[in-house]
Amino acid sequence: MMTFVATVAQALLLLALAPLLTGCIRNWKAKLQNRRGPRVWQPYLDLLKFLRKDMVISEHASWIFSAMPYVLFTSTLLAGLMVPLVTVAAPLSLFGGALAFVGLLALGRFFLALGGLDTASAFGGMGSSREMTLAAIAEPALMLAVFTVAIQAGSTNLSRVLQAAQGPGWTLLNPAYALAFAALFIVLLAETGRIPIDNPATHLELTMIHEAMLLEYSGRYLALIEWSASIKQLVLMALLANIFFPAGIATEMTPGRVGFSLIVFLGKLLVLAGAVVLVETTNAKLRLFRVPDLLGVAFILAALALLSTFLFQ
Amino acid sequence: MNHDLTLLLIAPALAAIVCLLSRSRRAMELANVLAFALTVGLGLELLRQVLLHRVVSECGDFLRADALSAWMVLLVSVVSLGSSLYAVRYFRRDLASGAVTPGRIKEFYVLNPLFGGAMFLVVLANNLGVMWFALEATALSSVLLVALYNRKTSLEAAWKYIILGSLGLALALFGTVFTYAAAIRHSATLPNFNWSHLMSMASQLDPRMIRLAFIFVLVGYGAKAGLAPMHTWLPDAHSEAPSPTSAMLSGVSLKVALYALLRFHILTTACLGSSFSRNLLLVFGLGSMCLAAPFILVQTNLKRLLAYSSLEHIGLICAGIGLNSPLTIFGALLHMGYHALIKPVLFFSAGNIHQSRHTLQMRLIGPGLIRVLPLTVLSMGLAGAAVMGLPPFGLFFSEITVLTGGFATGQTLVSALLLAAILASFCGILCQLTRVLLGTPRVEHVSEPKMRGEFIRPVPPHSRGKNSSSEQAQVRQGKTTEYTEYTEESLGEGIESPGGRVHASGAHLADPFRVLRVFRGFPLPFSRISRISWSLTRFRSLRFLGFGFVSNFPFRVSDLVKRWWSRRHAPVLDGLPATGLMLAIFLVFSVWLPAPLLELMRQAAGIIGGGLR
Amino acid sequence: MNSSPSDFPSQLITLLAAGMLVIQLLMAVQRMLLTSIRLFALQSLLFAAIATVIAYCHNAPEVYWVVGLTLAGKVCFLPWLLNRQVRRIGIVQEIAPLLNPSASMLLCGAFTVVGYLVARPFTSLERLGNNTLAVAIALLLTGFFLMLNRRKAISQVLALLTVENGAMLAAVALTTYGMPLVVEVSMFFDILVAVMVLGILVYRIRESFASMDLSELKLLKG
Amino acid sequence: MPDLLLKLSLSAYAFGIVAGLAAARRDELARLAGAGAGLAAGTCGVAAALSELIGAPGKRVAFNLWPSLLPHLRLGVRLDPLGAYFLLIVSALAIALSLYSFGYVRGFCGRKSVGALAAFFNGLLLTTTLVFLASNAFFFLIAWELMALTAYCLVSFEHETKESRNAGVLLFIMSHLGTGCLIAGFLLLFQASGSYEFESFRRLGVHLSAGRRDAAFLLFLVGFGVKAGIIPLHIWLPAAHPVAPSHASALLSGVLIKAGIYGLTRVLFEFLGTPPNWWGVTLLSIGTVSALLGVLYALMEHDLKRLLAYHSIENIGIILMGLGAALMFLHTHHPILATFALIASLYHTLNHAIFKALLFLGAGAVVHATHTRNMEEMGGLIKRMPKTALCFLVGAVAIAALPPLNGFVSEWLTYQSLLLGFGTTSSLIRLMFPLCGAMLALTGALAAACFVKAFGITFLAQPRGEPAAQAREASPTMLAGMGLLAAACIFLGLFPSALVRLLAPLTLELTGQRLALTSGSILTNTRPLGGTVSTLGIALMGICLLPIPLGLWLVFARHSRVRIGPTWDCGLRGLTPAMEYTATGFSKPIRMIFKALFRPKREVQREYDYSPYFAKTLRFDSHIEEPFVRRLYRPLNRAVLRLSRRMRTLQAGSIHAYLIYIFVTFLVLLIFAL
Repeated sequence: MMTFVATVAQALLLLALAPLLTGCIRNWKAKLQNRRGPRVWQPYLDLLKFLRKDMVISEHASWIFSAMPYVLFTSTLLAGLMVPLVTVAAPLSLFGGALAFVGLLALGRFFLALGGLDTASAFGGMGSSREMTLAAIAEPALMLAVFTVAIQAGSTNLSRVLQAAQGPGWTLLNPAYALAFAALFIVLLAETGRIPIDNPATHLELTMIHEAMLLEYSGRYLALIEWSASIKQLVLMALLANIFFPAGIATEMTPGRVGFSLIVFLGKLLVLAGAVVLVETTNAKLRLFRVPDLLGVAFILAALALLSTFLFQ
Repeated sequence: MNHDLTLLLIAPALAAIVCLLSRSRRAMELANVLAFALTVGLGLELLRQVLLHRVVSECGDFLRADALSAWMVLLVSVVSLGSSLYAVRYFRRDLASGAVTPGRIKEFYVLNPLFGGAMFLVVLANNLGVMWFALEATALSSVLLVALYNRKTSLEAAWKYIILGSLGLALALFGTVFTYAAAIRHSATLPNFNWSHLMSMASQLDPRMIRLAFIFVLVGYGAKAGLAPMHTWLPDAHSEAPSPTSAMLSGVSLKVALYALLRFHILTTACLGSSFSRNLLLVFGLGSMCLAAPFILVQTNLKRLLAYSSLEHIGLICAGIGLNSPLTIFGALLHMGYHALIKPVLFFSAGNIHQSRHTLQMRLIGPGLIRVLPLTVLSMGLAGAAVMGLPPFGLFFSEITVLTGGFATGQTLVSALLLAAILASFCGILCQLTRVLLGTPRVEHVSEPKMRGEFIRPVPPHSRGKNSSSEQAQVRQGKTTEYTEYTEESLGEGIESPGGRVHASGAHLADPFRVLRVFRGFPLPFSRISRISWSLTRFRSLRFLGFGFVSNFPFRVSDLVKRWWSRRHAPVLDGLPATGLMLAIFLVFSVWLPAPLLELMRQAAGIIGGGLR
Repeated sequence: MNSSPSDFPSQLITLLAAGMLVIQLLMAVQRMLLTSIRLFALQSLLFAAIATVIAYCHNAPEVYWVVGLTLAGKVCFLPWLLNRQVRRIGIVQEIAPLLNPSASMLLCGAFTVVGYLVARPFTSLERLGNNTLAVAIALLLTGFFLMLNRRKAISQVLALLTVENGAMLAAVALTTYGMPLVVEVSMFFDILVAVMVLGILVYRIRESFASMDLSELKLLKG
Repeated sequence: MPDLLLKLSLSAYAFGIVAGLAAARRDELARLAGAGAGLAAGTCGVAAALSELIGAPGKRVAFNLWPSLLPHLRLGVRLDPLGAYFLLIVSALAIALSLYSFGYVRGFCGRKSVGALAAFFNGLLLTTTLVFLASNAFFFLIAWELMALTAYCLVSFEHETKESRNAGVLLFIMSHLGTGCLIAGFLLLFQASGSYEFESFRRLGVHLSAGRRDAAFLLFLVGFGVKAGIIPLHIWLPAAHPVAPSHASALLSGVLIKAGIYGLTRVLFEFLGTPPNWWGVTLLSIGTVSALLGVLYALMEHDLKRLLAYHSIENIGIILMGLGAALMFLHTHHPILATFALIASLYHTLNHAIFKALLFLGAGAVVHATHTRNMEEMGGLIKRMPKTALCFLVGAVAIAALPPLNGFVSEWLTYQSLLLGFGTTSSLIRLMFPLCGAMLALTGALAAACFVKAFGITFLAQPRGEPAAQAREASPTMLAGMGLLAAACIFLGLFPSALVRLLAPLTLELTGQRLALTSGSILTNTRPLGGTVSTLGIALMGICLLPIPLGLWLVFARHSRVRIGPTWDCGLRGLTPAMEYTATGFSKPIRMIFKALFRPKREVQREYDYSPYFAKTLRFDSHIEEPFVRRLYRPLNRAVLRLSRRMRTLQAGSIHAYLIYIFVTFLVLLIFAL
């Protein structure tokens, strides 16, 4: 029962919080660029608008096209349920740890890319191609960073990792963690389609990655896709925030602890969002074939993190 | 009193005399086949007796058979029977196509049993001098067989064969003399030159003399057995001889020479201890195997390819004996048997291919032979797989046995080399055969020439003309040089496809009796059928003249008969029965080795291995 | 019944054997085919003489068989046969060796030395004459060389026959009485048939190739 | 009981061979006989395997197939857990493939001999089964060679094309060289044990000297590695697998290469004893390299079946990673971890067999319908072959290791075993584990990319060619075969506990451990709470979450309408298939990123009238040659041929030369040997 409640609660939290985070980032970014920018809750309104709109579906599309938003949405949400947000115990942590998390995100991406290819448009194919490529080269860095953490904790189960982090052995200044964090941060940028890897705001065809795949989507499908993109961003940020800065997270399920933890969690998210915004405003988008270099850096960082666990143990 | 061994020698000799005197080709064929069938029976009887008494001797120990001899007798008789069976149809076709004259065929039928008989004498003679004589006799009787076609190339091959072979035999004669000298040292009187006697006094022989003798014999008989680097005549002779003779040469003649070498090896080992002669055998065996592989890989002539494969196998047998453990010797003997059975199949198939394609150049035969001669390709493929050493064919078992023996006695490195050489030639044969047998033919050639339908049916003259003109047109176009070359050759011989069938049947049209002659040798019912159908086809030729109604009824019947026959026997190609027979024997023995044979081989291995188990 | 090397028959045998070797060397430098055939006949005659000496001195009547066969076969019949063949085919008489005479002479000398070296350990085993075995091996080696050095088919046959002579000499030298009779007879028979078969081949080759030059027999390669 | 079932199964295959050959002239009959025999045999085989794996450990099934031919040869068959597991794989595939073949071989009717195909196919199944069942090395080698022979027959079945002839020869030669190594390896063992029986080889490693043991390991690694298709011994695999008829390709990729895995497992875990560390390291490295390079080369392919063949290399790599890790654990005396890694690799073995077979069958159906293997000429097939597409999609998701299907489960196990390995040793070697894990992640992600490409280009968008536009759905039996395999993918994904339980007797035999890795539907690694996953949970939860988006639809979008419109074409006059993204285009970024590895050769030809910007025609040709072929095999091949040709001049035709050979030999012998 408790699990059920926790699951529903976390799902609601994810659904509710994700657009807000997106809104914040957009708003702050505009502010940093001396624009007024959209309101923070603009994404909610966008979603509502999309949900209500009519849809235009390409004549070449097959059922893959229609199934994709649902698969993407569900798998992202599922992944989100495996990550501890405000309590150490994530609702579905027994159903899968970091590996299942990565796998579920990959499942969503797989269908996203298929959806991009389905409409016979050159842009969709281009987007799919690039998305899969970048995801592929981001993957080793992601995994290596996850492994570093998992090896320290002795488990790939994220709740278990956090529990281990509550113990006395954990230090903020562990060089392994710092390096792994840096690596994961770069991966976060790549996975969420942020500058310098992808520009979420562009609609210039030849530079698009994520957006190119969505070009043929409209109406409620688009809403689901956008929403799941937000959720993914939230979940990844939560992962970063909670694993590397586990302070303040609730270890018991008392309302007080949970409430406190929620506030700390929001704070951590906002700080991370700020970091993302800073990176976005201070950098220009990389050429596509420069991106592997950046992700390579991430991989090296993760490998160094691993090496340092070996050196400093 | 038994006259088994004597009969073994008399039967082929008698056959040769009959052939010499007879004028009927059918009688000659029959004499050959019967003689060798008789020897097979005698061989089996010999097997029984040897298993009973271990040693059978006759004519006052002049002829002596132990397990090793009995094993060789069996091989020689079976292979000779196979090739004399094959020869029947082979030469009929050759005759029909004009490749040989009746005189030459007679030559074959006279010399072939002599060849076989001489081999029997080699393996049965107790006296080493007589053994030498018999080997010389095998060389002399087979050299004219090699030259049978009287082409430039076959004459050349025969010359090389006889010169190198005789030279080898001259060396072997020295060796034989030395052996005798080694024996004479301790006896005041003329000693007995029988092998069995020498063996009994092996420890008293002069070791240095025996050593010298073995070197002479090794080079001498080694040349006859085709051990590298004395093997150079082998690919020439094997590729130029008519296929039945190639089969005999490759299947047994090499092994018979090796047998002679083995007798000396046994003697030397008994006299000197094991390492001297076995090491030499090992070196030469390995050398032959290693030398064969590259030649196989880049060979262009089908029969030469087979010859080099024989070189490889004889090397393996030799090396197996050189490894000198009970298991390797047993394996080598087994290998001898399997190789003797399978090589004829390959040469028979090659003969079929040669007769229908009129070339042995593999790039002209292939690719896509499977479309043209499916059954021949089947037998060739199966035999090829066997000769490559694939299971479930026997050669795999014998090879593994040899290797196992080698490893078991700790001769790891040498055995590994052996294995590598086997692998190398496998690659070569596989590449070559695939290239030839599979694929799509470049030009559609004759289909598998069936005996009846094709030869009997007359072709209207106008279609004849058309065919040949189209053929000429093809020649003129001549897309690739290879193709042009091929057709020109075929034109030159005047019996070649695509018009080949037409040419042949045209000739028959002109000379119906010739056709009858072609079929004369068949078992009675069939020849009658062919005769009947010939007479009916003459009616059909009337139909071309506008008298269709006359022949309408009888023709239905003849067609029915023909159709029935062709359904039952259509795949029966010339020479295929013998090929199939040999293949069947091989396959049966591959999956089932009767206990007496095993026992025989074990005994023979015991003889070679001396004191070994 | 070892004869001491110094007694007369032995010396005679040694002399005759040396004669055989000399004839062999002469054949090596001989340019004319018919002369070569005659030289061969002479060599065989010398061999027959050796056999006669043995038969006479050692009281071995069965060796007369060898003498008879040699005389009939090698001294008379085979030279006649070859002679006839040469005339019938009309071969050019010139042998045209591959190496020039002085070089081949030198090489033959070397081979003779090799023969002596090889035979040295076995001198004690010889029953007749001095170094007859060495002569036999030298005959073999030079015969071998003769085969190598000749372009003409018939001259190769001749060389082969001299090698056989060497073998006979070895047999006689090492065993006193030669090989058992059955072996001797079959050897003789073999050689006879061999030469006949070779003759047939030579004839056919001559017909097909329009020459007797063996260096033209190079169709089969690889 | 398993005794009888096994005999039934073997005789059914044999019947299939005989019937196929007997009915060579009657296509329909041969089709029926071949498929029926395979089906029956597969069913019996599955039953036999299951009864061995589940049933109480009683007497082992062991009998002689044929009375002994030679004294030292016994054609013995024995069913032990390891053999039973692989028997399960081959039999399970036999069922699906036979079903499929019934519909599939219709395409050969009248064109090729269906009877021969049926015979070869059943022959391959039979020989593969015998490989897994052989109880001594001699029989094993026989079955092994026969397997190669039948595989050759199948690969060269359409021997009219040069491609398939060459592929057959390459397959056979490589395989035979491997067999040579195996023969040598087994003979080394034979030297120590004096018998060919596998029973006598057990734990033989302790009796061997270190050098011999290492030599044996290397020989077996090469011998089995060739069959398994490890890099760099893999070159035959992408050549041979695509050209065979598709159900045969499925068998080749699904089972045949697993024979290599079977052999390695048998030899390494049963015979050679506690391994030195470098064995495991070698295996792990080879596995990683094979996995990575396999998938990279797969990405560059636009021949659908070749692509799948390269993926086989990748998956073999993944399997080998598990095996290598297990060996390293054995070295450090962690039998439980070794068992875990072994389970991971064996699980993946079965999984790969199933989804690769499924994918090959799907590809076969596509090729059957479109008459081309080139993906660039396909497209839009999902509308014409919806069921095939669905099955292919299941296979694609499974092979891309996406949850909740079976590929994910076994890769999860592999990851876990690699992670667990980190703690087993304190030397620098342990860094290998996570690094290999990262490479595995890269492999997995690239595989996902590759299957997006494979599925997307083949099935989605508009047809790129006329045949694709005219394609028709596969026949019911073909669909049934694929459906079975797709169901198996889902089952093995959702219920890993079933298989893990099956593996228990096997691991008990090989490592002496029996692991219960599951509690309920949750799969855990060896440590309590060290890592857990429940694919069933994920799937159920996913279904539970599905109401959310659907509910959103119901709440907000009930009244919205759906219009069908053209795809946006930048305002041009209409979209043509030529504007679609191609397979080559799709993989271009990866080709660029890994340029150093691929060294692509490109050739662009353009024709233009007056300005280079307005090209009239453009021809772009890009191809990739594997470095192993270019650097290793081709030079080697050339060198061998050159040497052979040079050797050939020895046989110069001159009789004088021949005389000299003899003379020199003779003199040398006289002088040296006397």
